[in-house]
Amino acid sequence: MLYHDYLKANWEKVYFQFSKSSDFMNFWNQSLGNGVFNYTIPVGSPLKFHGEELSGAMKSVPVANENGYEVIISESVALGTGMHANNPWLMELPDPVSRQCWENVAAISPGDAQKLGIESGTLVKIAEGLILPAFIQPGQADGTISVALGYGHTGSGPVCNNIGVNLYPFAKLADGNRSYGFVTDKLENTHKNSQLALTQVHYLMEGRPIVRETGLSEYLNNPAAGNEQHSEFESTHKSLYPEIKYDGFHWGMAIDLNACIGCNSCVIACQAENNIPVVGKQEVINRRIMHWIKIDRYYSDSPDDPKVYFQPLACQHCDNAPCENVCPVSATNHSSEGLNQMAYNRCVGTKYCINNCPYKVRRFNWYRYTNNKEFDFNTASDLGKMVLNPDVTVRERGVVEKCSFCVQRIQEKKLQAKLENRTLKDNEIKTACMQACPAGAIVFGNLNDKNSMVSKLFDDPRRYHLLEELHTLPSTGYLTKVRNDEKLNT
Amino acid sequence: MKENIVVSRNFKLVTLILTAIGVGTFIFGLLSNPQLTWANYLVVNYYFLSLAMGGVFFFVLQSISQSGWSSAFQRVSEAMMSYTAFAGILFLLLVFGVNDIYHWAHKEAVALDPLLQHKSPFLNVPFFVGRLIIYFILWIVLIRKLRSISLRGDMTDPADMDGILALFNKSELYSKIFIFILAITFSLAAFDWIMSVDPHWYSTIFALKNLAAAFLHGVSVLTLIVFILHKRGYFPFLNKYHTHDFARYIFMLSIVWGYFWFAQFMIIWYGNIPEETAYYFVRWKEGWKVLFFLEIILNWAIPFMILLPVKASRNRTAIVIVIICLIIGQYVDLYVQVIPGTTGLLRFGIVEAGLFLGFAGFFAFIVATTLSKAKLIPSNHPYLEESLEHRF
Amino acid sequence: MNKRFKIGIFDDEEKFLSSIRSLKEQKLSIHDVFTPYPVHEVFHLLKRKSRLPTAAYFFGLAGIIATLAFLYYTSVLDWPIVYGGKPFNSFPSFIVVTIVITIFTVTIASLALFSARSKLFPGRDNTIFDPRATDDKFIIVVESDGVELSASDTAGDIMKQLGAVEVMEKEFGNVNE
Amino acid sequence: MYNKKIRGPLVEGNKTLGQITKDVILPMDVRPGMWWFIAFGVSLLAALFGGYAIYMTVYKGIGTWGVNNSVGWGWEIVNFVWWIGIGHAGTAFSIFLLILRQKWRTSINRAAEAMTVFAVLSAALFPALHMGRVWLAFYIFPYPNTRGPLWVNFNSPLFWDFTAITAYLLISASFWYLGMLPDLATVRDRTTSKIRKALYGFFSLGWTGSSRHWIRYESLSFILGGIAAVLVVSVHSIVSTDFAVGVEPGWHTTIFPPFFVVGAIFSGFAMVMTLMVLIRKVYKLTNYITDNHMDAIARILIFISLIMGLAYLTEIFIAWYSGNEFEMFTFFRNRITGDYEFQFWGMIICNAFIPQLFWFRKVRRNWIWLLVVSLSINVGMWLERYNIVVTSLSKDFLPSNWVSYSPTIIDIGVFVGTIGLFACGVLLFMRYIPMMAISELKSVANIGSKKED
Repeated sequence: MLYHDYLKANWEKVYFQFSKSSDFMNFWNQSLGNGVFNYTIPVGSPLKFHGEELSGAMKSVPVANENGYEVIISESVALGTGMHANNPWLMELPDPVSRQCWENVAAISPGDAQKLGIESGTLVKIAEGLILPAFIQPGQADGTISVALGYGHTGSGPVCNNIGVNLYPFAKLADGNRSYGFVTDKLENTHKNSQLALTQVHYLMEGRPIVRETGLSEYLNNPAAGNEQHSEFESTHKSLYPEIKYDGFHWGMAIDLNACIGCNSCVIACQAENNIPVVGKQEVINRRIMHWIKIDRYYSDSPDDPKVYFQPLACQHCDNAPCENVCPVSATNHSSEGLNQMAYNRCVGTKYCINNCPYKVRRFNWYRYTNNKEFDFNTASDLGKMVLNPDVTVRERGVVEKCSFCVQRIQEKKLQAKLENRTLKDNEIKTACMQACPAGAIVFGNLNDKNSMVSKLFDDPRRYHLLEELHTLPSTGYLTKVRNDEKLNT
Repeated sequence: MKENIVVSRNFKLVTLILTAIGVGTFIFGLLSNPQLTWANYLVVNYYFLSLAMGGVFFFVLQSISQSGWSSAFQRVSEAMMSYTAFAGILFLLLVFGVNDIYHWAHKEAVALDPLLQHKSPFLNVPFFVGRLIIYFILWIVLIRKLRSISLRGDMTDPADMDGILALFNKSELYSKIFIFILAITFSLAAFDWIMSVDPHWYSTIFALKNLAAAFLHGVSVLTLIVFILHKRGYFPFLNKYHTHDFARYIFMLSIVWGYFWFAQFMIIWYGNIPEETAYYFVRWKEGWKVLFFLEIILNWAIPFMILLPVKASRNRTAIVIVIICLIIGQYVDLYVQVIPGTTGLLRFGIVEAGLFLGFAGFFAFIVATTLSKAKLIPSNHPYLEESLEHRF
Repeated sequence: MNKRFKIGIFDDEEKFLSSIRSLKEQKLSIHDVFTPYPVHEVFHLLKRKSRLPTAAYFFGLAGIIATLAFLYYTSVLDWPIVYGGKPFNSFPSFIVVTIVITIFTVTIASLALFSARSKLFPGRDNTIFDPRATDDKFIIVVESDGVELSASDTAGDIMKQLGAVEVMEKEFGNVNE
Repeated sequence: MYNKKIRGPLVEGNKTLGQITKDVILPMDVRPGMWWFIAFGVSLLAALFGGYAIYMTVYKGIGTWGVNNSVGWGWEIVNFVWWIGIGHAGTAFSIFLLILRQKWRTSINRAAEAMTVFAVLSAALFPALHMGRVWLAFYIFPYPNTRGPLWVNFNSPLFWDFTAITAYLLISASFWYLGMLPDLATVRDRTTSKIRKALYGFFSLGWTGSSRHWIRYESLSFILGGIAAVLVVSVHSIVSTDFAVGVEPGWHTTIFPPFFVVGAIFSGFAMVMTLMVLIRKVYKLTNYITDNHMDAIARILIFISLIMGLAYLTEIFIAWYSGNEFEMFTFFRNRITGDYEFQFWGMIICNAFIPQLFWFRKVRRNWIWLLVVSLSINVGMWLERYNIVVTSLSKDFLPSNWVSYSPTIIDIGVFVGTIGLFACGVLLFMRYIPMMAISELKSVANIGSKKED
């Protein structure tokens, strides 16, 4: 009851003043009932920029000597300061650039790694009491090491306890400022190894036209620049099958690679919406992460100064889906609205569809992830199960699952429109990833409606499909990345 | 038992007239429509080469499996084999037609096409001709070797069992070498001559399919020759068991061919990858579709249906009907493989008919004269006795 | 009802065959012969024929038609589903299934027919005239009941003359044709 | 007409019919030596280990295996294809050699067919086990059901597989059993033990050797033989379509059906050879399984080995010729060189090079060499399936999905278990069933010798 009193007292002190209500208990109960209390903070005088002080602060940052290393302590994209470390979704969310999760690592440059014979996963000693697995990060400057904060909890919950290393003790106070970094003169290879929970192990495109890009001036000259192959493949598409007509809806998704910033919001939104299980570090190491949408990250060839490409990848909902052909029990087939649908109850788990999917976007329930103490994340306890979305089935062990284009949302809005006796509006249905994308990179809609946003994006000369040469006819289109990089044109 | 064949004057006359018609058509065709003529020249030339290769196959397979029943008919396969040398000369003429047949032989086309550039180390005219010459040299040398061993058997003393067996073992050894070399060279040849007509398209089973086709049609023509000779009184010991065995060969090979054909089609149809379907896409348009189905009906469905019951496969008339279907079938098969990638015109006119007749006449002439040059029955073959008194 | 039989036992295939020939010449009816391995000459002499291949041909035909009809019904009429853009009537796929199911049908049906016609099934207890037939002896069985005594004796004599190692007369119950 | 002088006798030692019966039945009558009990014990232990692995798989899930998001099939499918391939030997032996008039097959086909049945049984375990929900395996039956009736997907190679394997198991077992009928009757008529008499009497279905039986028996063998010839080709072709109809590089290739069939016969014959060398050695049956028999199998193996080598070359050549970057990567950078080069070159050496030793007569006549080469072919064929299944999946179209694969102890356990199961089956077969087709041996024992005397 102590904490309850404390919380109440704090609310009375801090928030009650913003409330219109006169009685605190009334305000308290109301806020508790709503679950949220909205208020506006009165804005004071604008903040000023003090350049001199900044350069002073910069000077106080210690500089490493020639053989030493600068250690930068940063917030991780998934966990931030570590406040939400006990959230299994965030714990398993891979870093957008390193594609690694479930612990913090010491990112070092390829040059330094080579010098010291370090490989990704080698345990390195950076300072007294600070031993971390190394991660070779292309693009990292030589002589620098970066490590994420927010790990190494000891009493904060079952998920985050004893995961990774706590970096706060190394963020020392100096001159009243907290210094998120320090200098060390040695990077010691302990010659011990650990396995990193990587969600992607190969980072080059191998010259394949997976993420297509062009430079701005080229794009201005020719909007189809960088995407020449699209028309080429389109012209050679010869099918031996009769064409299938979709009356009514034909759902499609356009992903603008130029807009995507690789933030992973879509991944978490999808996970929350679709009850996707968290599988734990060992299963990530076994390459069995369950995310329905993932953001592939590629580097351009040079590891010293790589360019980074992000590509959100979920089920492409191919109209000629190779996965559908091969399921013996009809568990996956094509809907009349162009969806590649999964009947979980029908699936017996042959995994043939996984193999035959050229995009490898199908996921298999390797173990029972619900009510299983070995996977004590969200769905092993009654409280944890509160995160589940009641509109979406929780999948059984041994069943294949994948992105459904949030079919529950499609059905909901269709039903709503039907009840209201009106046609469905464009953009009325938002898939979870589309809703969460801060950059508006993902657009979902009806391809049969020529005025829908997604149709317009499909008419864009930048549009292409992944692995077009296979004639899988994906319902997901990508838009060529246009770089503001004039060097590309030469 | 008649030991030697005498080729009648009439037969010589007819075949030579047919050959002359062929030559005439060829020259007329070259002047009027070279592309069409060269494409058909390839079809027909390959057609009769495949029959010769079928003869080779029959010979080597019988030696390797030490089959007894067929040894009396060995000379027929030898006669068919001997056509290869002439086919080689006719194939060399093709060099003048490469530009009309093969898209990849055009320098300017290759310059625009990265895929053809990739293939150009293999698909270029000098190497193409070089390979052609190598294939034929290998084939001709081995065929002469086998033939001479076979002829030497006639000279041996019938009582010298060891000598006869030694000869047979030698023949078996060369057969083993030949079948291996044939598998490699004929596969490559099929890629070179037929598959590269559609230079972007590829199929791994293609060579095997054509190999099986050659064997199937070679054996059926061989059977036809045996039956004709029997009718003229040459193979008096030919009984229903021999007939049955020939029929079984045709039956099995037709199934094998159908199997390869279906495997290729089914896998491409199922995968539906444009890179591969482009091939069938063209062959499924309009009139081609008729030929496409005719091909499988003539080469597989009819032989299968007719020869399935044992009774029919001991009945020579039934078998002859099947063989006629197969003779047409092979032409249709090759036509469907070559023409869409060259002229793309679906037609059967003077050029097609004239060339076919010409080659047929020439082939018949060569086979008949070769047959007449040696004893019809290899009298000292170690398994001859098994063959003469063959029982199931 | 018990029946009496004259049984001739041979240890040589040629002698056994010539006995059959001469029994046939004498127009003596042979009940059956038993051999350790199939002797084709016997089938000709006794005019044994099997119509199993014909039956199998029709089983096959029925199998093909039934399978194709079933596939068409399920995939086109009853519950058509689109798989990877393939037509409902995806014939090349059906052919594969048809081949196998037809083979399956023919096998089961032929086995059943064989079992029924030959009266061979688990636990069946057919009359064994002489157990050596499955080892190294060739056996001719001539029915003695219902024929004149002299005929039965002639049969015995012929067999003895032609080299039977043993000729005997025995009585058996429940002999089926 | 068989010419014994040229071709050599099929059965050596001038055996009479009675002696043949005695010789073949002997191992069933005497108590086997210690080696049998030891071998059986070891096999049983292996099978129990497999049982444990299967228990873990079903109890905990496919997660106990080494497979992952990209490589959905691993050891289990490799083993499945391997076993099915071995399971082609018996039928191939009986049928193809019959068609090619190779009379020497008689003394081997029984054991080869027995091997087929046990190998197919071992193989059949895997398609069931690799399902995530094996208890719902009956969904694959196209029967009228309460789910619509929702029928199965007739386009799926797995459905074809299911029908083909069921049919193959049934037919190979009945073909084997049918061949055994007269011999079971022989055992029944010769035994003195009452239990045996009742048991073999029950299983010999009342066989008497009557001419009525023989004629129908021959017709049925003819029908089943013809059917099995088609089936043996179609089963492995269908297994190959599991891969060939997919779009994966290295899988989608038209040569797969015949290539798999030949490979199957290759591994099957090699396994027959392994087994025959051992049986011959242990039971001293050299008069029946003569040196000429082993010689003949060895010659066939060389021949098939060359075909295999040619098929590998064709695949590699077309991979280059196609100019398809995915194909080229799979072949040149993931098989010939790269992470899986060991498996690739192992396959080439074991399948295409080592069998060439059989060109030497000394090798063909030495049982240790025969054993070594035949085992190496079996290893090679296993590696070939590994190459096909794993390398294509591990690095396919999108580099972001590239992963590597390694098996777990459970994967290994299941494999060891099936080997144990197979060995147990073969050992029981050697103990309780006539190892060679007695009636067929009798029919060829004196072939060709009569007329010459």
